[in-house]
Amino acid sequence: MRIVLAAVAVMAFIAANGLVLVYMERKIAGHIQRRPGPFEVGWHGLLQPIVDAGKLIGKQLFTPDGADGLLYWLAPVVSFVWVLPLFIPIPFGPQLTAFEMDLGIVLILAFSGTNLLALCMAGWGSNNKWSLLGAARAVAQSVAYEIPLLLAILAVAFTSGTLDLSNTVKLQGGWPWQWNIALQPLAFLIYFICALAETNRAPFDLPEAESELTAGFHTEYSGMAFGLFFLAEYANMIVVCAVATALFLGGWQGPVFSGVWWFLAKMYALLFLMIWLRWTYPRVRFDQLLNINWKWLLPLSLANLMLTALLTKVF
Amino acid sequence: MRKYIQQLKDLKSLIVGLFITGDNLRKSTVTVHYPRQEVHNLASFRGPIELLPKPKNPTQPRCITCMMCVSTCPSGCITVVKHKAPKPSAEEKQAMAEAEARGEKVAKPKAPKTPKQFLYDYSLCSLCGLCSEVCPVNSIGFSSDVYMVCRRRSELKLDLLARLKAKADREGRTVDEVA
Amino acid sequence: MNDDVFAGIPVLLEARPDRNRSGLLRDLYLIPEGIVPAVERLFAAGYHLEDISGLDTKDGILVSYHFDHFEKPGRIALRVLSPHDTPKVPSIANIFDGAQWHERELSDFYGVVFEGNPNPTPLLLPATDVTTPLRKAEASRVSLGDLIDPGEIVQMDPRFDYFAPKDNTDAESKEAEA
Amino acid sequence: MKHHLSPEQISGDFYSRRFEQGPDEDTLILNMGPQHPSTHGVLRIILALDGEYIMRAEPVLGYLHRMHEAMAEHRTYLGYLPNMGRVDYLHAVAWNWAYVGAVERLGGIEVPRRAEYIRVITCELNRISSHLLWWGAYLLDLGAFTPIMYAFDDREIILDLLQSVSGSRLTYSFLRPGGVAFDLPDTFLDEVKAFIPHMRARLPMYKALVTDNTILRHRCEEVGDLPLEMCRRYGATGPVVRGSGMAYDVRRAEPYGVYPELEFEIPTENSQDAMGRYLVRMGELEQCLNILEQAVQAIPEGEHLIKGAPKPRWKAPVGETYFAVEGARGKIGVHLVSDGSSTPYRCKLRAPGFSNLSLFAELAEGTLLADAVSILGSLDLVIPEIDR
Repeated sequence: MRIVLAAVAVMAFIAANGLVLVYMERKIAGHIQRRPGPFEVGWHGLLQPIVDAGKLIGKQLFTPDGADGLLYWLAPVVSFVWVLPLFIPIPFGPQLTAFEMDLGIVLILAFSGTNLLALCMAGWGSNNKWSLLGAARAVAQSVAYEIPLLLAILAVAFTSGTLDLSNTVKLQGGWPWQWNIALQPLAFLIYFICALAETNRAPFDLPEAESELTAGFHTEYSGMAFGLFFLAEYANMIVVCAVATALFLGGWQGPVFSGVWWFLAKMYALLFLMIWLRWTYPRVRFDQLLNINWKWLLPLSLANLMLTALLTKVF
Repeated sequence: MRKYIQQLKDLKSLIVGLFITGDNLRKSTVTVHYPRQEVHNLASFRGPIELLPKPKNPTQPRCITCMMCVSTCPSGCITVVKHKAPKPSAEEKQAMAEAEARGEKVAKPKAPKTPKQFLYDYSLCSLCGLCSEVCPVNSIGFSSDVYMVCRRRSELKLDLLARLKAKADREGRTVDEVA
Repeated sequence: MNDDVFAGIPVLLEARPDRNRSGLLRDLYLIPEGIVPAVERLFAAGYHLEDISGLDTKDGILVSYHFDHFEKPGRIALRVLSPHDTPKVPSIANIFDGAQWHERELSDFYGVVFEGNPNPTPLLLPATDVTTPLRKAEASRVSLGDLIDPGEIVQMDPRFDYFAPKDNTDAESKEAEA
Repeated sequence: MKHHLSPEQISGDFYSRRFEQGPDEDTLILNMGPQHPSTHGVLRIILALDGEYIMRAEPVLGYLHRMHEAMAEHRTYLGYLPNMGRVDYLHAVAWNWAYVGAVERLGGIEVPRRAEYIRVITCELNRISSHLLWWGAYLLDLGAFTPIMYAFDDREIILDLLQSVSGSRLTYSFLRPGGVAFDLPDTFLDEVKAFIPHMRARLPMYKALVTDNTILRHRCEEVGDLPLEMCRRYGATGPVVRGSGMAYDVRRAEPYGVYPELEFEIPTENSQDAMGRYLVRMGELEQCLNILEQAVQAIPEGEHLIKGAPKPRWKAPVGETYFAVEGARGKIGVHLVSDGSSTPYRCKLRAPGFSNLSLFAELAEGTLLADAVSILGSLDLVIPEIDR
């Protein structure tokens, strides 16, 4: 019963936040570029994302010539459906967790890798060379960045001694210096960079780099099939920011009073940062992307982990 | 090793970039919000050509149908139709014949110099302004109409005489008023 | 300094046109076989190719190569006259790689065949298009001597008599025009 | 997987026949364009890829070919002027100038000094606007979305200025043999004087946001290594050759107009890569402002169009001429031949982008797909100019 309720709640949460994020992204992009962004539909364009969604739903679904129908249509569904379990262990508030589990972090790490499969299927199934190149990039990028991401999280798990997200939050205090980010600033940095790469956000948006690969893996998708990829990307963004909030930023705990609002505020602050980064930087090149990972992030996260292990053993 | 330190130092530029975009995020927008605001410099825009009226009659163009503009236009977008000379009535013909018989010089009725039709195909025009430069009576000018829209190409074939009249009507100017 | 550049290359006509009017420093008319060695000399002398222009005249299709120098500016024009029915000119694309496209463009527009062009595909016109849009109708062609004022003629091959002084009436009428 | 495509369709069209499948089955033949976001219009490049490495590239042109050169032979000398703004819509004034200059050279027409200064001012303003658009579009190619909006913010001021002179915002055709069609409006010079410090104040922001950005530097440095010798083989000019260390600028090499009276430097970079070409253009923005500053001070009073300037039926004297100007992309040349009638006998247009693009095939070989995009952007291509 709780699972069903949770699934419905998570779906609603993703949809609602997707709409908010679309609006937020476009408004922030607009104002960074000294223009108002969406303005015409509703007050200050507030209804724009709903209209966008309506447009996407209304569009024709189109299968390209020579596409592998099964893979092609399964890909967006897989991409979206496998985001849902990621929300299960996230502690939005003291009581507001879909399903408390001891190994919540492991669940998230396990399922976050599957999004890659969807991109792969989309790239191969589209029978489009751009899509294929995008998928190839996505695989290399995701596999590479998963490792430092994992090591960064592991460092936090060492310090707090638990893989349960709720417990991790409870072990932190309300004030910023009591958060894990104060203990593990490097891990947070590595985690955040890896999170950008894992969610294919600029400056690491190579799988869908539109000036190089037209639109990467979703070149051929139209209508709601594209919409699902889109929604999954935003859902993934929410997940990585929520996990970062729980692991590093004290979760629902905040100064003076605690609660779900603190969680959402911190999560949206991180989302804002992600959007801000996207509208500031150029895109890195593919070999540079991998160099950043193998030459910087991986050694740093390993060193950080070793140091953490040593310190936890000593103290 | 120095290379790596340099790469770390270069990361500062990323922070600087964030501050610049953040600064712009804070500032007000610079775009002109079209239906609510308009740009201020429409007057200097040289849009589709228009006929300029005679100083005393806002519905009549200064045009003397010399056809200079028609022959000059590089894309052939102007068509001017002249008035035909009025046919003399039977009595006039008789009078003319009599006069000719008397050996007098007969002045045949002349066509009015004003154009009968002045057609302009805006879809072909490249707004070079040569027509307005060659016009001996300065009858062609540029309108500053930036908001012209149309649904099909045929709507861009404009009757400039009608537009001149419409403009005079719109501005409420009549012959009497000017006189 | 340039005097040695073309030494030994058969030149049909060499002229020094009025630079202020024509924009050219030197002007050489070559036989088709002479173009490759001449361009090789220019390449060695540090020139770059500006463009290759065509001109349809009564006497044939005139292919003009314009060269300029980055450090010692002064435009040199090399020209080859080619008959209308079988316009063939040796390609210089193996010396100046940039010439490949210019030659392909000229093949499109005039139907000139550049022998030895590594990729003689139509460049700007569709592959199926066989028209040569810049060739003029027989009647509207003008002879070379009536189009180009060679300026001071340095040397001239007697076979190449397009710019040879004509009868006086022609010159007089030109003066009257001026 | 089902294939409804016939073998002919799979093997591609006429232009890709040189890319037929060889013994190496891993080679991916990719059509980049004619509808691709970073080919700036309708350029098509056939690529043979090994992974993401480009083994061979071949540009296919002609998707925007309008045969401007044939149009010249059917229009009067003045009637051909509006075509010039359409050849390269980003630096229309320079193309106007190249053509008008050729006609003036042919006809021996004097130009009043005020008109020469008006030409310099508008041409340099137009050059700034062209470089700003290139800058924004190049960063779009590299994945940064915001700079183009800042560039357009400044470009808008220039367009307003040029509109107040010429009445149009993009395809200016207000130069005339013997001067310019319209005199400057009264407030124009003051507005230019106000614009110069504004633009100067913006340049450091551009530098901090983009030029110094380490991601951009990594995308441009050591990408598209273009030795000077190769520039020469392909006839590259403009910022491309200056980015390879050669201070070649038609304004100095073959002075025209009043440029000999104006002081400016020719920015060059010795790095010979995409960053070099980038920095040359950024340096040129500053130099354009320097020229503008001098020109608005030095502009004399007087007539803007010489008396007896060619009328539409004007007949050019017999002869041929070649006139070159420095456009934003390089040397613009007009080769004009007259048979004494009122229409040009032949008008050959030398587009700088044509030569600059021709070296792309060699330059892109062995680079990554992403580098090819960076190289393509650094050449600053305007396809209508290349196809004409």
